[in-house]
Amino acid sequence: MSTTLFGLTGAALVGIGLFGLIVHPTALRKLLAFNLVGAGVFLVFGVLARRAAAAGLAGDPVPQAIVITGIVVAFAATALAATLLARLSGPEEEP
Amino acid sequence: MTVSLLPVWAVLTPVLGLCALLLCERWMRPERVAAPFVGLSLYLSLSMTYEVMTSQAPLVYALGGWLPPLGLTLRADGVGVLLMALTALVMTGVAICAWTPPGDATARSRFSFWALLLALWSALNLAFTAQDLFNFFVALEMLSFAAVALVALDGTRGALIAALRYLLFALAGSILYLLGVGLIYGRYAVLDLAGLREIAQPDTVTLAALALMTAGLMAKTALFPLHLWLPPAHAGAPAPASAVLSALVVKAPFLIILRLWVDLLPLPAAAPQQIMAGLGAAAILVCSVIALRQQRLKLMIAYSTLAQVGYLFLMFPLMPGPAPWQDIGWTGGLLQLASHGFAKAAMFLAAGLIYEALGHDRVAELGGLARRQPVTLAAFAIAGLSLMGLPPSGGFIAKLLLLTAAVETGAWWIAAVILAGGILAAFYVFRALGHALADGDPPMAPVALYRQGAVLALALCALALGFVPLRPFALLAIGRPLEALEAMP
Amino acid sequence: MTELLALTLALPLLAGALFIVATASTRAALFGFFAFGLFLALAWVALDAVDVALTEAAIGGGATGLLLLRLNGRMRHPVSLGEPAGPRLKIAAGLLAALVTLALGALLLALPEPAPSLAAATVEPLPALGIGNPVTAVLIAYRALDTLLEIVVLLIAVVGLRALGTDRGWGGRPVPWPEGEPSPALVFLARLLIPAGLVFAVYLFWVGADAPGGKFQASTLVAALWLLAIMAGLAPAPCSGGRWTGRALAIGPLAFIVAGTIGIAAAGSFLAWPEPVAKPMIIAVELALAVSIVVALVLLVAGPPERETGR
Amino acid sequence: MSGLLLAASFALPLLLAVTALWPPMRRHLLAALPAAPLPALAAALLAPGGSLMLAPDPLRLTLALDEPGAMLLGGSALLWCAAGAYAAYYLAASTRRTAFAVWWLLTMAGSLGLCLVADMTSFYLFFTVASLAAYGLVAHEATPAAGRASLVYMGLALLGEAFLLLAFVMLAIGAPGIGNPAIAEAVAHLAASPFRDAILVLLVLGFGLKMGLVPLHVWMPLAHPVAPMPASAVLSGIIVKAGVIGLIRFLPFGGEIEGWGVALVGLGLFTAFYAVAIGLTQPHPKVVLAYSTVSQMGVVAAVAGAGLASGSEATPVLAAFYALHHMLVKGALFLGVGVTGKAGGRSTGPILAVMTVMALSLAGLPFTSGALAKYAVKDLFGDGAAALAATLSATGSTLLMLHFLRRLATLVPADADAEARPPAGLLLPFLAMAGASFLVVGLLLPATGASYAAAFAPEALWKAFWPMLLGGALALLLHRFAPRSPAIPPGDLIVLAERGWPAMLRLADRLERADETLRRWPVAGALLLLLLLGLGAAMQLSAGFHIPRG
Repeated sequence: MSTTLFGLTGAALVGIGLFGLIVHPTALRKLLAFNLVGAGVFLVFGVLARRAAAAGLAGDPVPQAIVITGIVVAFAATALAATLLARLSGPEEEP
Repeated sequence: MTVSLLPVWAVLTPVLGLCALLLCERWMRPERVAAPFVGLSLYLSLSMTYEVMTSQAPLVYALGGWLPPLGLTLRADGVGVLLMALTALVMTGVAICAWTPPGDATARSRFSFWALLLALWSALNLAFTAQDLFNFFVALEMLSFAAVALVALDGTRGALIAALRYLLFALAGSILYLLGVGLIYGRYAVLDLAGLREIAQPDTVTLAALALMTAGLMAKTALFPLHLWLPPAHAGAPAPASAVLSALVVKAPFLIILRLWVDLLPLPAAAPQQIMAGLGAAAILVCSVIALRQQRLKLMIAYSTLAQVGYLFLMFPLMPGPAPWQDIGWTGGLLQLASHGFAKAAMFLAAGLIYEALGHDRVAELGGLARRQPVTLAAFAIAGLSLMGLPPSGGFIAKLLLLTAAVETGAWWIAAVILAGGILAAFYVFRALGHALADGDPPMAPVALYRQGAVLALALCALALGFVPLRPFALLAIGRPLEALEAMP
Repeated sequence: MTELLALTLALPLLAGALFIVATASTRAALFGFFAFGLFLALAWVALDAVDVALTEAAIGGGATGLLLLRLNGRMRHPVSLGEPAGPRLKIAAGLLAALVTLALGALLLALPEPAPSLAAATVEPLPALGIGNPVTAVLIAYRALDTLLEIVVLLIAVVGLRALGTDRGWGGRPVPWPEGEPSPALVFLARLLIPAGLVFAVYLFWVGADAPGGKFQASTLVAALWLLAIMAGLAPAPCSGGRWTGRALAIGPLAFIVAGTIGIAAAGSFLAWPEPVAKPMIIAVELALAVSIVVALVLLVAGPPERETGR
Repeated sequence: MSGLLLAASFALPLLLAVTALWPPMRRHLLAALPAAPLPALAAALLAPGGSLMLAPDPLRLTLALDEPGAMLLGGSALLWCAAGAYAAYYLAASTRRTAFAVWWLLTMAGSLGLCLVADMTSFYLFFTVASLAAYGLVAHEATPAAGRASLVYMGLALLGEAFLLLAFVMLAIGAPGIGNPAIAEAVAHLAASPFRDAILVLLVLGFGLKMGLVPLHVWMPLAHPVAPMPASAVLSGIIVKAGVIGLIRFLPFGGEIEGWGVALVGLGLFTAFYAVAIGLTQPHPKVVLAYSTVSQMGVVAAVAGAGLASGSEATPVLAAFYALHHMLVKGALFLGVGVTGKAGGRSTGPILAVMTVMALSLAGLPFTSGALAKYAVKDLFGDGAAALAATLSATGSTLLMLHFLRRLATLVPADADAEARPPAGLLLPFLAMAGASFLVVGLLLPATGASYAAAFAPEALWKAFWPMLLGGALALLLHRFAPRSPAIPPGDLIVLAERGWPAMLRLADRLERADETLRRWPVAGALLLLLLLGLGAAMQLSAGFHIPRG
C-alpha cells in the first residue's frame, strides 16, 4: 500500500514536472521542472524495485542501480544546461 | 551467431581516443591525437561489416560473461553493421574535411570538436549494437550531450539558444523513454530485447511502455511536429558537426524505434503504424515546402533533413509480413536511412566549404560558385540527386522500394506522398543549384582540394548505394529474428 | 504505520513539486527544490533503497541544487525560450499532463502481482565477486558497461561544458564563488567539516562493497567537500585544461577498460572479474573511477573556465 | 565490340561533362561538343542488333539496339553533332558557356542512352537525365522569361517523372521475378496486370507530357523559344522524342487493347489540330515552331494509337521513322531561324528557299522527308474518319508553316548590306541538317516496308499534295478575310493555371506560419504529450485493452 502511494506520487511528479516543462517561459524553471519529472520517473523505478523484493533483499537491485546511473546522467544534463544558461545570461562575449 | 569482441572495441575505441585527447591536450594538436583512433574505428567498423557479410551471422558479445537478463550484450547484426559502416565512412569524411580548421578556429573549438566527434562515434556504435533498453538510454544521453555541445561550439547567441532548446527537448524525450523502460522492467524484469521477444505480450502495460518510448524517441529524432529544435541547431552548428548531426545523430533514435517495433513486439498492422506514417507524410510535405523557402543554405538543408526523416517513418505500415525484415519496405526504409546519411553529410560539408569560401551561405548569392569550386558543387549536386530520389542513387532505389511496397500493400496515399516529396525536393535542390550556376565573381577564399574531394567521395557513396539490387537486401535480414543468448560458447 | 510514514513523505513531495512549479519567484523555487530533494532522499530510505537515497541526497538534491542556486546567482537576466504560453495552451498542457499522470497511475496499478524480479539472480554470484552489496554488484559487474559509459557521459559533459566556455578562459579556472572574500564563518565551517567529511567518505567508499554506500556516494561527498573548500578559499578550483585534471578525468575509464582487458585473459571475458582477485581489482577500479567522478563533479558544478591560467 | 560502341554512345558525353571539374579542360569543352555524339553515330550505323549487359543479374542493366532505336539514335546523334557545332560558334562568347556545355552533354548522354536501353531502371535513369539536364538549357539565358519557362518546365517534367515512376513500379510488380525487369518482359505482362488501366493512363500522362499532348503541352511554347538557338533545336528535335521512345517501348502493340488505341488516336489528332489553331495566332517564329512540334507529336501519338488499335507489330518502326523525319527537319528549322537572323543581301533568297522547303516538308511536301514519313504511316490509320483526319493534319501543318514563313521573313535584317552573309559556323550545320533530312529519311524508307516505286508513284504524290493545296487555299482565304487573330499568350492554358500561383504562394506562407507556431516551445511540448497519449490510445485500441496477469 505504501509502495503504491509512492508510485502514485511518482506519477503525479511526472505530470507536474511535464506541465512546468511545457508552460514555464524561462529556461531555469524548465530545468527545475525537468528535474521534477526525473525525480518522478526515478521514484517509479524505486517502487518497481520495492515491489520486486525477493531473495531476502528489500528491493530488486537492478532498478536501483539503474536509478543511480540515471541520477548521475540527469545531473550531467543539468550541469550542461546550466552552463548554456550562464553563457546566455552573461554579457556578450567578444570572440 | 559469432562471438566477437569487435562490437565492444567499436564502442570503446573512440572512448580511448577521448581519454587520449584529455591526456595529450597540452602538448599535441587534437587532430593528430584523434587521427589514429579515427583510423582504428574505421577499420573496426569495416571489418565488422566484412565479418557479418561473410559469415552471414551477427557478431555477439556478452560483457563479463554475464548473460541477459542480468548482464548486457552487444550484438552487431546486418542492420547494425550497415549503420556502423555508414557512421565510419561519414565520420572519416568529416574528419578529413575538418583536418585543416577554418581560420577563426580556436584552441577551444578545435579540441572540443575532435573530442565530441569521438564521443559521438562511441555513442552511435553503442546505439547500433546495444541490446538492452537501458543501454540504449545511456547511448542516447551520450549522443545528446555531445551533440548539444557541438551545436553550441561557435558560441554565438543563436547557437547557444539552439543548443539549449535542443538539450531541453531531448531531455524531455529521454525521460519519457526512461519511463517506458521502467514500465517494461516492472512488467517483465527483463530489458534485453531478445529476452523480451520471447515473453512480451501485447497487453496494456507493454503497449503503454512502447508508446512512451516511441514518443520520447520521436522527440529525439525530430519527427514533425516535434521538430522545433532541429532547424536552428543543425543550421547553427559548424558545418562538419552539422553533417554528423543530420546524417547520423537523428538516425540513432529512429533505429531504436524501429527495433522496438520490429524486434521487441511484432504488432499486427494497425492504427499506430498509420499514425507514424501519417506524421512522416506531414513531415515530408510541410518541411519540403519550408525548405524551398529558406534564404540560407544550411537552413534549407536542415529542413530537408526533417523531410527525409519523414520518409523513414513511412516504412512502418509498409512491412506487414510476419517477418518484416523480409519485406521490401524494410530494405527500402533502411536504404533511405543510409543513403540520406551519405547525401546529407556531403551536402552539409559542401555547404560548409561554400561558407568558408564565400563568407556566407545565402542561397540567392551563390553565383560564380560553379566556376570557382566545381568539385564542391558537383558533390552538392550528386547528394541532391539522392535526396530527390533520382537515379542513379541510393535515394532512388530506396524510393523505388518504398513505392513498390506502398503499391503492393495498397497504401496509395503513401505512394502519392513519396512522389510529391521527390518533386518538392527537386525544387529546393535545383533552386540552390540554379543560383550556384549563375554568373558572378565574388571574392572567394581558397579551399583545399582534398577537402572538396572528401565531400565528393561521400556524395559518391550515396550514388553507389544506387547499385544495390532491387530486392530485399539479404544483409539487412542477418540476425533477425532475435535469438536469446543461451550461453557464452 | 508505514502508510502513515509514506503519506508524511508523499504529501510534502507533492506540495513541494507544486510549489516549485507554481511559485513566481525562481529563488523560492530553488529553495523549494532543496527541500524537495531532502524529502525525496527520505522517500528512498522509506523504499528501502539506501544506496539510491545517498545518491539522491548527494547528487539529485545536493549537487543539482547547489549548481542551480549558483547559476541563479550569476544570471543577470532570465533566459527565455520563446514567448510564454497563453491561457488556452496552459489549460491544454495541464489537461494533457493530468492525463499522463492518470494513465501512469493506472498502469502502475495494473502491473502484475507478484512482480517479476531479478533480485535472486543478483544475489547468487555475489560470493564469487567477493562483494556483499548487490547494487554494487549490478553496477560493477553485471551491468558494468553501463557504469563505464556513465563515467564517459560525465566525461562528455565535462568536455561539453568546457566547449561552452569562452575562448579567453580556455584551459583556465572557473570564476571564483562567491566573488569576493569568503566569510570567516564559512572558512571555519569548512575547516571543521572537511576532515570529518573525508573520513566519512572513505568509510562510505569502503563499505560500499558490502553495505549501502560506494564510489558514487563517496565521490560526491568528496566533491562537495572540495566545493566547500573552494567557496571558503581554502583550495583552488581545478584548472580545466590542467595536466592533472586531464589525467584524473581519464584514469577512471582507462582503469576500467584495462581491468576489462585483463578480464579477457584471466576470466575469459571482457569486463569479467577473475575470481581470486575480484575484490581487490574491483576496489582498485572503483578508486580510479572515484577520482574521475570527483574531478568531473567539481568541474561540472564549478562551471566552465572563464579565468585565464596563472591568475 | 558493338556492345562497347553502345556503351560509348552515352559514356563519352558523360566523361566530357565530368572533365568540367578540371579547370584546364573547361576552356575547350564547348569546342568539343560536336565530337561528343560521334560514338553514337557510329553505333547507329554499325551496331544495330548489338547488345551489352552492363551489370549482371540482380541489376540487369542492359543495352540493346533494335531498329527503331537505331533510327532515333542515329538521327539524334546527327542533330546533336550539327547543333553542337552551331553552339560552339553561337555561344563562344557567352560567360556561361561551360555551364551550358555541361548541361548540353548531360542532356545528350540521357537522350542518346534512352535509345538503347532495354531494362526499366536504365530507361528511367536516362529519361530522367535527359529531361532534368534540359532544364539547364531552358534556363540558360537567365532572363525572367527563361526563369518562368524553366520553372514550368521543371515542374511538369518532375510531374511526368512521378507518373512514370509509379507506372513503372506497378508494371514491375506484375513482371516475373523481382528487381529490374527488361522492358519487353514487363510489357508482355501488362495486359494481364491488375493495374492495367492505371498503368496505361500513367504512361500516356508521363510520355504525353514529354511529347506535349494537349493539355500537357503548355511548357513547350514557353521553353523552346527561350533557349539559345541550338538548344531550341535539340529540345524540339530530340528531347520531345523521349516521349516517343517511351510510347514505342512501353505500349503493348499487338495486344488486345483496342479502346486505348482509339483514345490515343483521338488525343493525338486533337493535339495536332489544336496546336495548329493556337500556333496561327503566334507572332514569334520560334513559338510557331514550338506549336508545330506539339502538332507533329500529336500525329506521332496518333500513329502509336492507331498501331495499338490495329495490333500492328510494325508500329514502333513506323513511329520512329516519322519521329526521325521530324527530328531532322525541326532541327534544321530552328537552326535556320538563327541563320535567317544573320542573313542579308544576296544570301537571303537561298536561305529562305531552303527554309521554305524544310517548313513545307513538315506538311508533307512531295519528294521531301515529310512526304515519305506520311506515306509510311498512312496505312496504319485504315480508311475511316481517323485516316481523313490524319490526312487533313497536313492541311493544318501547311497553314501553320506558311504562317511561320511569313513571320520568319520579318527576321531578316532590313539594313544589312548586300555582302552580308551568315557566318559559316552557323550556316554549315544548318545546311547539313537540311541535307541530312533528305538523305537519311530517304535511305531508310525501305526499313518501313515501303518501296520507292510506290512512294513516288503519281497517285501517292497527289495524295500528299492535295491537302497542301487545300492548306494553301485556306491560308489565302484566312489572309484575305479573317479578322485579326486573337492574342493568345504562348503556352495558352498555362496562363489559366498560373492564376492559381498566388494561391499556392499563400498556402506556402500559411505553412510557414504554421511551422513557426508548431516550433514554439509550449506548443511543441503539448504536442509531444498529445502524441504520446494518442499513440498510446491507438495502440491500446488496436490491441484491445488487456490487463497483464503475472
